[in-house]
Amino acid sequence: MSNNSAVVQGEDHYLNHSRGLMSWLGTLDHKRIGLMYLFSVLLFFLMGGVFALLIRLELFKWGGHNLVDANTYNKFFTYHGAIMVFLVVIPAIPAALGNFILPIMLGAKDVAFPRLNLASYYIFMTGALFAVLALFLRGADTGWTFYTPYSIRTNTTVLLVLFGAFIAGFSSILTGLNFIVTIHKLRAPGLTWMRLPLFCWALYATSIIQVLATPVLAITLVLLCMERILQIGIFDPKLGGDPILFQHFFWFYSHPAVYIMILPAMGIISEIIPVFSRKPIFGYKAIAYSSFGIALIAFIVWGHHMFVSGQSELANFVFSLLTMFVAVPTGVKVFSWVGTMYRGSIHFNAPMLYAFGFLELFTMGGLTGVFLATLAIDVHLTNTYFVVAHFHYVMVGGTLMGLLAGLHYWFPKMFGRMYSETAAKIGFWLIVIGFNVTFFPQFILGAQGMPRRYWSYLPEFTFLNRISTLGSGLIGVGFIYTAYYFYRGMRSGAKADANPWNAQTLEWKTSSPPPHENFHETPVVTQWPYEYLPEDTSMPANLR
Amino acid sequence: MIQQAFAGSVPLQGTEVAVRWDSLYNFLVGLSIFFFVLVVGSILYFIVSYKHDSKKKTQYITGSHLLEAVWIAVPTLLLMVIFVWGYSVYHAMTQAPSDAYEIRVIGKQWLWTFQYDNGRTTVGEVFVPVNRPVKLVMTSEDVLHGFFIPTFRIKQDVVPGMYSSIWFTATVPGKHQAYCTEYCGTSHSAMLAKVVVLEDHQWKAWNQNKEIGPIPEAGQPLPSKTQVAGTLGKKPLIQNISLVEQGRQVYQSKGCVACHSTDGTNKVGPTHKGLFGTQVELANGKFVLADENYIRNHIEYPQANTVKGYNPVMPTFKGLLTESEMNALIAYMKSLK
Amino acid sequence: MGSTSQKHHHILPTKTALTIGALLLVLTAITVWIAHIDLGPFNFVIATAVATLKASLVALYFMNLKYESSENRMIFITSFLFLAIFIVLTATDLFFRQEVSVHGTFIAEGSSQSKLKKPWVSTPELVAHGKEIYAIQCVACHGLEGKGNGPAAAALNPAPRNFEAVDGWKNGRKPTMVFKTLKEGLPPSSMASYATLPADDRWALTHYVLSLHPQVEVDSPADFARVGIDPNQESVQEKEDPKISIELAMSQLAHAESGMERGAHLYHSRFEQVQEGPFIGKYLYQKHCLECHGDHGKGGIKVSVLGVYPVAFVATHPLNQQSPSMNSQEVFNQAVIRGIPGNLMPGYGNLSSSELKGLYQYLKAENE
Amino acid sequence: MLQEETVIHHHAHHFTSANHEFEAAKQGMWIFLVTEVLMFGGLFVAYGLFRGLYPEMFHEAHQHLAVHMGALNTVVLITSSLTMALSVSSAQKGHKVSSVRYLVLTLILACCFLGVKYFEYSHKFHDGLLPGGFFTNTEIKSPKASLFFSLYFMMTGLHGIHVLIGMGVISWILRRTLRGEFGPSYYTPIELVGLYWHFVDLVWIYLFPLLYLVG
Repeated sequence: MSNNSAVVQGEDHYLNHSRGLMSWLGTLDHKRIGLMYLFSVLLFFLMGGVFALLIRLELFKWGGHNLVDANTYNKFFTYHGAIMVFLVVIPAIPAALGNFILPIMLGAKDVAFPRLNLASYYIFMTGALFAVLALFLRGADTGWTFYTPYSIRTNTTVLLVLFGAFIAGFSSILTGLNFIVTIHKLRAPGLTWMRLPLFCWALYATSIIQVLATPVLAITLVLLCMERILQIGIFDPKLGGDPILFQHFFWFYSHPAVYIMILPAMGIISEIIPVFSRKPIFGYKAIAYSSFGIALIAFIVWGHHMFVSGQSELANFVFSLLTMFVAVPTGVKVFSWVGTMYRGSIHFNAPMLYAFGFLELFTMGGLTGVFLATLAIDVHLTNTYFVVAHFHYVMVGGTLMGLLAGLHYWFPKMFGRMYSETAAKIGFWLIVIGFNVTFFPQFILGAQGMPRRYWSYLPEFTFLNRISTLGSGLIGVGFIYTAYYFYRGMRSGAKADANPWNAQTLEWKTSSPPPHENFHETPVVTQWPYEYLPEDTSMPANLR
Repeated sequence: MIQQAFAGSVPLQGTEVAVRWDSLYNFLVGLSIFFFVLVVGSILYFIVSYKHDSKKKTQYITGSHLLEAVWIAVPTLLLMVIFVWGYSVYHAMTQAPSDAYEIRVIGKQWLWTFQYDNGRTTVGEVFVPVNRPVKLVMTSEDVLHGFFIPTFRIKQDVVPGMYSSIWFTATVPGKHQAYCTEYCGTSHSAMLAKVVVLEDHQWKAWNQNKEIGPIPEAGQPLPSKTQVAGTLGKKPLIQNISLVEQGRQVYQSKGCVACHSTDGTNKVGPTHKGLFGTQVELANGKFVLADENYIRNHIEYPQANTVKGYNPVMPTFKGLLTESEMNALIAYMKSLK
Repeated sequence: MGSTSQKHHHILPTKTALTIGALLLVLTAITVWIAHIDLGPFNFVIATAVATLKASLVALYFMNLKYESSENRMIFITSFLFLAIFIVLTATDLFFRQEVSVHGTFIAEGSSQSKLKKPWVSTPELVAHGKEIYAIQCVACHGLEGKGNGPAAAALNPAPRNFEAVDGWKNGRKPTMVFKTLKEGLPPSSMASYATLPADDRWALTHYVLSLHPQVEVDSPADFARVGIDPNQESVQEKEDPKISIELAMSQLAHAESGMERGAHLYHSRFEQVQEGPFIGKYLYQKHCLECHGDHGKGGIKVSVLGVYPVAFVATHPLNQQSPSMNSQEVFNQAVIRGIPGNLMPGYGNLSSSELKGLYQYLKAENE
Repeated sequence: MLQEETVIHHHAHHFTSANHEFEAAKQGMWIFLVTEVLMFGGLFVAYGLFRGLYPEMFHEAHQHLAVHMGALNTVVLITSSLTMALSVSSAQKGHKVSSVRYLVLTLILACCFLGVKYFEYSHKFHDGLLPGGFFTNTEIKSPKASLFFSLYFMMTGLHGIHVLIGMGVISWILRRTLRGEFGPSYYTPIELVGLYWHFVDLVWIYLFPLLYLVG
């Protein structure tokens, strides 16, 4: 291990560089901030997950009244949605993994504005605090979409949740701003644009969306708060406003937000597949540019959420047409990943397994997306369980698989120890099988016409709902098991090498875990990060 | 039950547009299966063929412009075909013929009200003629709702302050299920309706306020007497069943279940279990005996009879229930011990 | 470290700054000046163009964008690009929504056929009946004496007709033409269609407003032909235009809480009320009327709701002895059941006759 | 003018030079302005759409705004933008005294702006020209005029909040200038605050014709 030779075990690294609670809470080190994000996000994931299980339990039997009453159920799905979207999937990869990895990948000592970085963490937590506070008051029952006029009329504490989401939005903006400047200004010598790892490209595209779209969410939420406080009436038909305009405002942010969630995951997959196939990435430029293609198209397709909302037929025509083009850059990525495996030397470590999981689930999510982009088909399927299944395949199958792949991939770098490979495989199968059992039946339920956000359903839907509930239990077990073996790995896993996967991006050129300033000497880059030569097929982690 | 769950992943075809919809849907399903097998199949093939072997070398490939051009061009072409096809079906769904029979629909938390040209009004059930274009002109009194008939493959949000419309030509007589598909609060999942497609003679009779006899669920034969007793209350009014059973069906179809329960739990309104014969405290502090007169009076003048502890949100059903429906309903509520 | 490396940075010369500042002030003066000249839609174009020019000056010189790196310039311009996407794509919805219209003989059915014999001939009874209806339906705009100076007239352009003048009647002063005006309204003016009134009432109104000026005009056979009336027949078979506006239909619907059967049953509820008059009257008043007419029918409350959409304000009528709609039970019933089009008074067609009686009695008792 | 003493500024460890740090900070500020454009942009979009839908209403409602007040505020804000620009260039040249003078002038002008706004707002309150549900004015005949005033208060209100924030950061910069922290070698904060203040001016340049001069 030539890279590792300089680092003596037990040497100073970012985890033991300084000690005590305050050294974490007041840290400016992007790695520590990344970890704080990670654990906060996982905490919120647990909360969102509990709500998901409660929802599924309520739906175990038809007719309602299985666990809770309708009002409580409505709060459950609102909380599940709002927590998962605003507090989990949006920050999960950029703010947690991205914060940790991006500067190291660029060969920088930190992000461009470390103080701002810490501030955005606390802004995020403040937003989360407000949203969670509402839980202990009267909750919120609007669904995470806050559609007017219901969100104006309901007497639940929507205001607090709106305020929380508004604040958390600023955290997202500031992270994006920080990343863009970091990528522009802090690349190591020799790291030209065309040598940038694809994860950085993905984060770059993501940051652009965060910076351009999130302010619109901010103003939308402010206007909605003002509807409730000052009755401004812009979205309230009683006062002459237009409730459909609210949907435009909301989806102008929330559709691009879907790509805030998925693009970084795609970046992670683009990193993992060449490493574990021991082959250069197929079509580097195409993948890099397609990230930008997706980011751009993200902004011109929001109306496909509103095909039956009462918007004009012209708008439906335009948005359906534009939406079709999302599939093109997405297809380019998927085909390029598959192409990368061709004539490779494939290692089956957990990160690669999760990358396969991603490909399977995301392909299904993507293909069913074409159904929903097609005007006539969407009329029947929208607002049914088909949509629920579709976006879970994309968000869980995409973002969460990407997050888990990335966590396994960078686990040795973050904590300097390995997790148990066998345990990871068991966890993988639990989660993937559980996921398919939970959500595949929902496609059929949706096609049969079961609407979403239903507390009670008609008896003919019982069987598939039961299967779905059972599957959700399996996912739950899978995640608890994963948390367990991660914890074991952090406490007592085998010591990790600096570069256990024999990968070529810059984060593997420093010790595991990295020192406080990431590199002892500023690295100089001389080649692109996917230079896997034909004989370079072995992987230290698999040689033990 | 399993059979029921998988017997066709889409509901029966209740309109002509549903037939067109299904062919496009099936095309998409086929296409998706093809691409899914292509992607996952090649992954599996590569996994098996190129599993790590320390003796084998990899091949240094960084891309192929030809392949990239192919997998940009082919999906783009296919997507354009899908778009044009999808739009043409959609266009057929939205452009109502000018001679369509019009019905006014009002959504309100959590009831559907339908008004007809002949002056009749129905709640929870909309009566339409078979094989004749029908246009629903819809608005909402409070928040967003969505009107969705799966068997017709149509759906449209109902927006307060503006009017939206959908149309259909039903081809299958019988009762079709309709749902509210835009989240509207507490009893969103109970905001159901039945689309009753009538044969010509039934339609004529219904228009003249005459009895039209039992109507089966769409695509199913009329249930026999014994079946009725064992099923779940989604069956039509049948004259030769008991008054209580009729009342139970009224209770379901007129939307009482949206706010009231029969199992002792209080929802938006109080439960009706064991209500009959008890003293009820009203919001104005008065106590009244829950007898036949009170029930009738409450249904017709709910605002004056709001029960203490509940909000005065119940709409009046005055004029929406026939005398026989009212009697059946009272009989049913008496039976809820 | 801490070098003087910022010296490459462009520094705005004081002279340039002052020039730009002066230019901005001049441009401000120009916009204000141009706004006072009416150029139609070009006012907006010029105002926005000048604003953009000013904004560009601020951005280029004060914000130094002219000497900024192309990276930063692109970043700033991108924001406007995405704003343009936002507004253009949203506009494809808001400005292109389909209009929904409704056909059918909804509401008007059953009330449109005249039962009078030769209704185009004025009789004292008709004029008297017309006066009653006029007091409810027309005074708001045309005024008590028909001078076109009612309380709502000030806001209307063109001003409401002065029935005491002979000239300028849009459809002329022949009975059939006035009847036609009542039926169809005079779009785009504020004169609404009163097709929802029974045809007899419209004939009565016709004769009443014509009686306000002594000059009499008589219909020629051509006039009759134009409205499809055969003057040799005893009664009129009016050809009903089957179209009414969806707004009217829907607002009527929205107010009909129970959806009582309409049309032929407009006047007679099938369900007779068992409760006693004053009690139900008070209850109904509190439920339906209190919000707009205030305690004891004293009126004068500003109301801002018509249907669900437009916001406008009207002070409500007092419901006391002077109120024309309180003249008799019949007049009262008509006003309550139909509402008063053009005013904000919605119709309450679902009230039964005993409920109406109760309501009327209650109001009478309150004002004694 | 006196040349102030050169200030030594140490740049953060992850930058290679002070200029590197300055360029990064400035780019960060530009990106922040982008988010501001889009945030205000939401309101401008709502304005554009409602104006397109109800042109007569906008025309009638805007007559109840005081054009002379709006024009006065435009002049005030443009002048303050000029003084801000002069303050920044003075700081860059190292002229501390004139930089301070211009900053104080900018602050005074900002106060004037808010003062004028205060009179405008209280006049609107008095006339019942309030947003949405609180609208009680009876002079305006067009329906939905409350929407115009909702937009008016939202847009000028959000802008007013930005002016307040701007006054806060200008005071902060003033304090640091007085302490002699800026000079030709380090003036990043004052330049960034300058950018922010010009942006606030820029928003008003559009608000004025859109709200007060509806054609």
